[in-house]
Amino acid sequence: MKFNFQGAGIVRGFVETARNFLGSYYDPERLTTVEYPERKLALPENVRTVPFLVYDHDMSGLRCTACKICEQECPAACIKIIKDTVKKSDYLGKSQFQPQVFDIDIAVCMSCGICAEVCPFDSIKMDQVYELATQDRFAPLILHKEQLGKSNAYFHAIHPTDAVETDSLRDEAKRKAETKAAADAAAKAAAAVKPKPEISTTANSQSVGTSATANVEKAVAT
Amino acid sequence: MSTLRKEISNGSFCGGIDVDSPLRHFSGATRTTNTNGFAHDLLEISMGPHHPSTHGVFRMDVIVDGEEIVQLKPVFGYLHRNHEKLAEKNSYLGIIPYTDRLDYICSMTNNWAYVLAVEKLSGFQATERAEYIRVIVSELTRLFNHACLVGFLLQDMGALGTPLMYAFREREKILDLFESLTGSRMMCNYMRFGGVRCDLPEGWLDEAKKVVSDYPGFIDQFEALITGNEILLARSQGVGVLSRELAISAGVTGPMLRASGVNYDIRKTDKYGIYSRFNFRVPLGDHGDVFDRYMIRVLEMRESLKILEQALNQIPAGPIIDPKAKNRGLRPKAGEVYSRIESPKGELGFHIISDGSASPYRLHIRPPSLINLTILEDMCLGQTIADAVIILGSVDIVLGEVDR
Amino acid sequence: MPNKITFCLTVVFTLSAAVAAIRLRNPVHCALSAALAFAGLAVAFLGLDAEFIAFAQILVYVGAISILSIFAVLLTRGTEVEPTAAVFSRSWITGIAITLGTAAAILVPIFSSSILYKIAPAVASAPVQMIGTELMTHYLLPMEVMGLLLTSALIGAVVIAMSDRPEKKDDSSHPSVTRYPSAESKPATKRDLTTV
Amino acid sequence: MNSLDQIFVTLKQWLLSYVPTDFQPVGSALLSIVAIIAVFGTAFALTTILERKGLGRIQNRPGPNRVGPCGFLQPMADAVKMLTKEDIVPYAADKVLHYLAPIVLTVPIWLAFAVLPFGRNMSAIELDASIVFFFAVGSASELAVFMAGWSSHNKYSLIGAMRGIAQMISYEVPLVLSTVPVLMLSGTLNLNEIVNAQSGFSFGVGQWNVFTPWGAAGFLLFMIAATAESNRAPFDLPEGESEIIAGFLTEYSGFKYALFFLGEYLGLFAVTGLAVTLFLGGWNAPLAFLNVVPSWLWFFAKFGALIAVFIWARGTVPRLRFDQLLNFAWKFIVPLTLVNIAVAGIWYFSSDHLAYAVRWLICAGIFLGFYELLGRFLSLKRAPRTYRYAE
Repeated sequence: MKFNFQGAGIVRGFVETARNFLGSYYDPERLTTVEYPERKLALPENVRTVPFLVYDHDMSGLRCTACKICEQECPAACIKIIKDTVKKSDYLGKSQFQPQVFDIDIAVCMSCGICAEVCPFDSIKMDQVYELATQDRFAPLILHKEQLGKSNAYFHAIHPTDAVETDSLRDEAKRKAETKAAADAAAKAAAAVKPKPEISTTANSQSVGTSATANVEKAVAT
Repeated sequence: MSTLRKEISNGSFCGGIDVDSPLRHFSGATRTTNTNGFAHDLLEISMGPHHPSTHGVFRMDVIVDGEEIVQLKPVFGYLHRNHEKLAEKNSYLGIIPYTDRLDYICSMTNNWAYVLAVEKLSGFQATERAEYIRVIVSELTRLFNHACLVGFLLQDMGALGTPLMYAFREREKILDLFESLTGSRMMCNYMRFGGVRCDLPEGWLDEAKKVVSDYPGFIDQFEALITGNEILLARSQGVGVLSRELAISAGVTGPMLRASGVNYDIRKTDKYGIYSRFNFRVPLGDHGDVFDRYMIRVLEMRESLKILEQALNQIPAGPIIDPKAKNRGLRPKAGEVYSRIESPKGELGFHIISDGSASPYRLHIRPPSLINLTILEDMCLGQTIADAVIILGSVDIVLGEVDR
Repeated sequence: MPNKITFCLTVVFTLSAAVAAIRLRNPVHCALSAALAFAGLAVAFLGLDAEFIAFAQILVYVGAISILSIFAVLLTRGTEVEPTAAVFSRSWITGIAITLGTAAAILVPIFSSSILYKIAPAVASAPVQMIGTELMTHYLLPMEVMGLLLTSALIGAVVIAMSDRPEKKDDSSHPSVTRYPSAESKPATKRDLTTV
Repeated sequence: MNSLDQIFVTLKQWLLSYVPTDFQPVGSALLSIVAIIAVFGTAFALTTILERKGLGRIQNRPGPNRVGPCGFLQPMADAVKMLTKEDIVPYAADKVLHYLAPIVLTVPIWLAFAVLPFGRNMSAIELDASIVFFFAVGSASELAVFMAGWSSHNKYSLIGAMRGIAQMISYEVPLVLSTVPVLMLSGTLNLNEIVNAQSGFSFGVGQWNVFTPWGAAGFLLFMIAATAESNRAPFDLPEGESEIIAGFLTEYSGFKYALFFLGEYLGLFAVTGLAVTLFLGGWNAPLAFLNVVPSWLWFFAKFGALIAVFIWARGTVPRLRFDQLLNFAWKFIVPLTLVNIAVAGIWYFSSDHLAYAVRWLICAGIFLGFYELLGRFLSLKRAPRTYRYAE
């Protein structure tokens, strides 16, 4: 089927470009451009751009405990965390610090997602916003806690699989903590007869410890 | 003779310039005599770092006689970003995203080379499924790297972007796969010590199979467009010949070496990962010129497709990461390791020295682009400027990897 | 009247271009001015209704001859003007003598020619067809001789240009191979390569 | 039908009737100039956008489509951008020549349109040797390229300029030689008469030169030479953006660059118009019954089709190397044009002795045989390659 005369290769090239030119009018395979601002592609679930912080209900329910693991692990060192001075009770009833300052310089951030991967509290996750350009290249690109905090519902919307998995893990941890608390209360009631206050603290920290380990494993596995 | 001397010291290449002009030192021209005794001028051209076809910020200091190159000095370092030094401050895990940015076209193979070195250092073993995933993503990377390379090569040859756009069209499909798998199109940051970061999403394998089964159609189309083209043949055959001996002694690896006829593919020689399980061949060229380098890449794409078909069909279920492998806070015992893989551009090696701390004591990268670039002058001597551009294009460099 | 104005303008233009071609210091400028002078001559031919000659003048002189002279200027690398060089050549007396001799050789036959006393025909046009017919019949021999001369000149030029380039060395004797001394001693075998 | 065909001629005569008789020649010339500048200026704007869209379609993308409806106001945006850009002249440049070069390129090209017959009775001036005039004014573009490249005092510019002149001189020879068969068989140098010579119909099909073997071959050779002459891909070496940045245009910006751009496209239009005139029957309809369509519409339809071919080529083939380009001209195209002249002679003298089809086959066979043999001979060094595989 191959004709070999002088210039046959060039002629075949012409045929190929002509096919592509004509094909662009009826074959979507041959006109692959997506005209961006009008048409946006649906993002796959895994897409990651810059990090955000997940909260339950409202900003006061920020999951972050200012443990600074992400700050340490961030390869680009773009996270800055300052612990609050007062502790608040978290969803397990355990009193924890929250960050007073949580800044991410997204001009430095390289969207690697390691912060989300190492976070033991399922607090920092990767966002999917991508229209991040600003006119000033300094101040507006440093995202503060208020801009970073987003609801769990938003997390569910952009990463449904991960969010459902996270929620189930957290629910389980919470149930365990409640059982523990109930057990503790029973123990306390028993201890009221025979008081021994040290046990309750040990039990409590134990429960937090297990949930953290479980979360680390999960983060690595997904 | 005295006027001749004077002109040399003036060093201007043609008229229009005052000898007292402060600009005259910009034009470096020297005068030599050829075998017949005719005096003629040599012209020094600094091609780059801002030049349309130096593939980034690369500079070639070229001295030409007419359009024939008599000397060429590659100058690099304009894109130096300190990756090796940064690694000494980062955790072992935190280095992985930096490896994405070495050869920013093929982040997957970079990941693999680094992860393999750390696994060798700390004795981890990737799980079965993870090994398959690694092979699949690496061969996909090889596919689109070679497609882009031949596209860029033809762009350098002046084909106004058509082959490049066709190559990019296919590359987009693979990048879409990577995006749904890893969350990022180019900076995948996907592999981890003992496995990979996340499992294949639902339906990913089917999409990958579809891409792989459509790919031969693209190669056929591409070859119909350009392979038989008489202009391509005339431009590339016999141009930039790299002899077998020079290639070996200069440490050239990858498709460039194989185009010179040396049977050396680390997938075959080292059998790293699970490459020994796959049935594929290594294409070899005989001439070592630009056309052979072009054809070897086209043929390698077809061989990669074979590997992909086998891997996609054989991939087992199971865990994607060794639960014993520690990623965060890894402190491998003190030691030294060199590990290498066949990246699409050649032998990509990581040399890590650990002192037992959380960061490497020293990390050195053996970038195939850099080593392959060192013999640029040998290939370009006696050729024209237009040839130098396509010879550079056929080397397949990514400046991110050359300068690190 | 308009014809005379056009003629005067053309004369001024052509002559100044010709003077510039001689007097400018940069040879490239001289060559370009010469091209302008040729173009001016073509306009003068047009004023004489000699269309074909005018177009041929542009085609040959502006399109080819001036380009050739530019090539010659660039190849002989005479574009550098030395600031200390005298404006006039020392051999200017000889130059003037040659110029006067040439001018006399042209002017004497013109003034002694009978053409000056002829009355110009009303329509002084030479149709292209006539030129062609004359060239192919009456002036065939001169034309053939000229063609032969040009061809031999062309062949001579090609011969001179061909010997310019030395024979290309084959790749095995490429000098840069020796930069890597191990190249010859180590045959490339698979086993050699697999050792790290 | 006739009124529509002659609408522009009538319009011009009507306008001229208001002009005093003494000034009618000047008025006629001015009207023609205005018409040519308007038509080909618009064609320039349209071609830039259509070329980019066409190339886009070839490359699986839609091309510019943001400015105005379907992107058709893009040329306006480009013009505004070009005109408002800073005009940079290098310090060491020869400022006078740097300034003059775009003018020297653009002005003579406009003259070339004066002799092209755009329709029945529609050529601006009637010259006996109009094709010689056409080539004469076209030759100034070489000087312009040299002036631009040399005066910029940039090494890339100089290389581009030297490439440019060598290329244009080399390809001017086959460009002129490929028109010789047409001139021989038409027996005239007048473009209008050449068109008239192609105005007949045999079996309802136009007697265009391109339908004869020497015409078809001449047309192909002419198109190749025209591509090179107008510095279009794959012969865009003087600009060669992947090798020498932008060649002789490297140091040009703003309005001067726009003028160069305009000049290059006008040069392309001029040779395309000449190709239509010489080989594609000028303003004649291809089929007898299509004569109802106005003649100028036919001219511009053929013109547009040829421009599309140039764009198509630009989207398909890679660039030649400089020595290959010159070898291609002197060792391939020029001999073939000479063979074609001989073929045209055979065609002419065999008309009394042989049947049309036999004559056609013999002439085509001679040309194609030479083509194939010469091509084989020149590509002797290239053997088909095979590749080994290691397991």
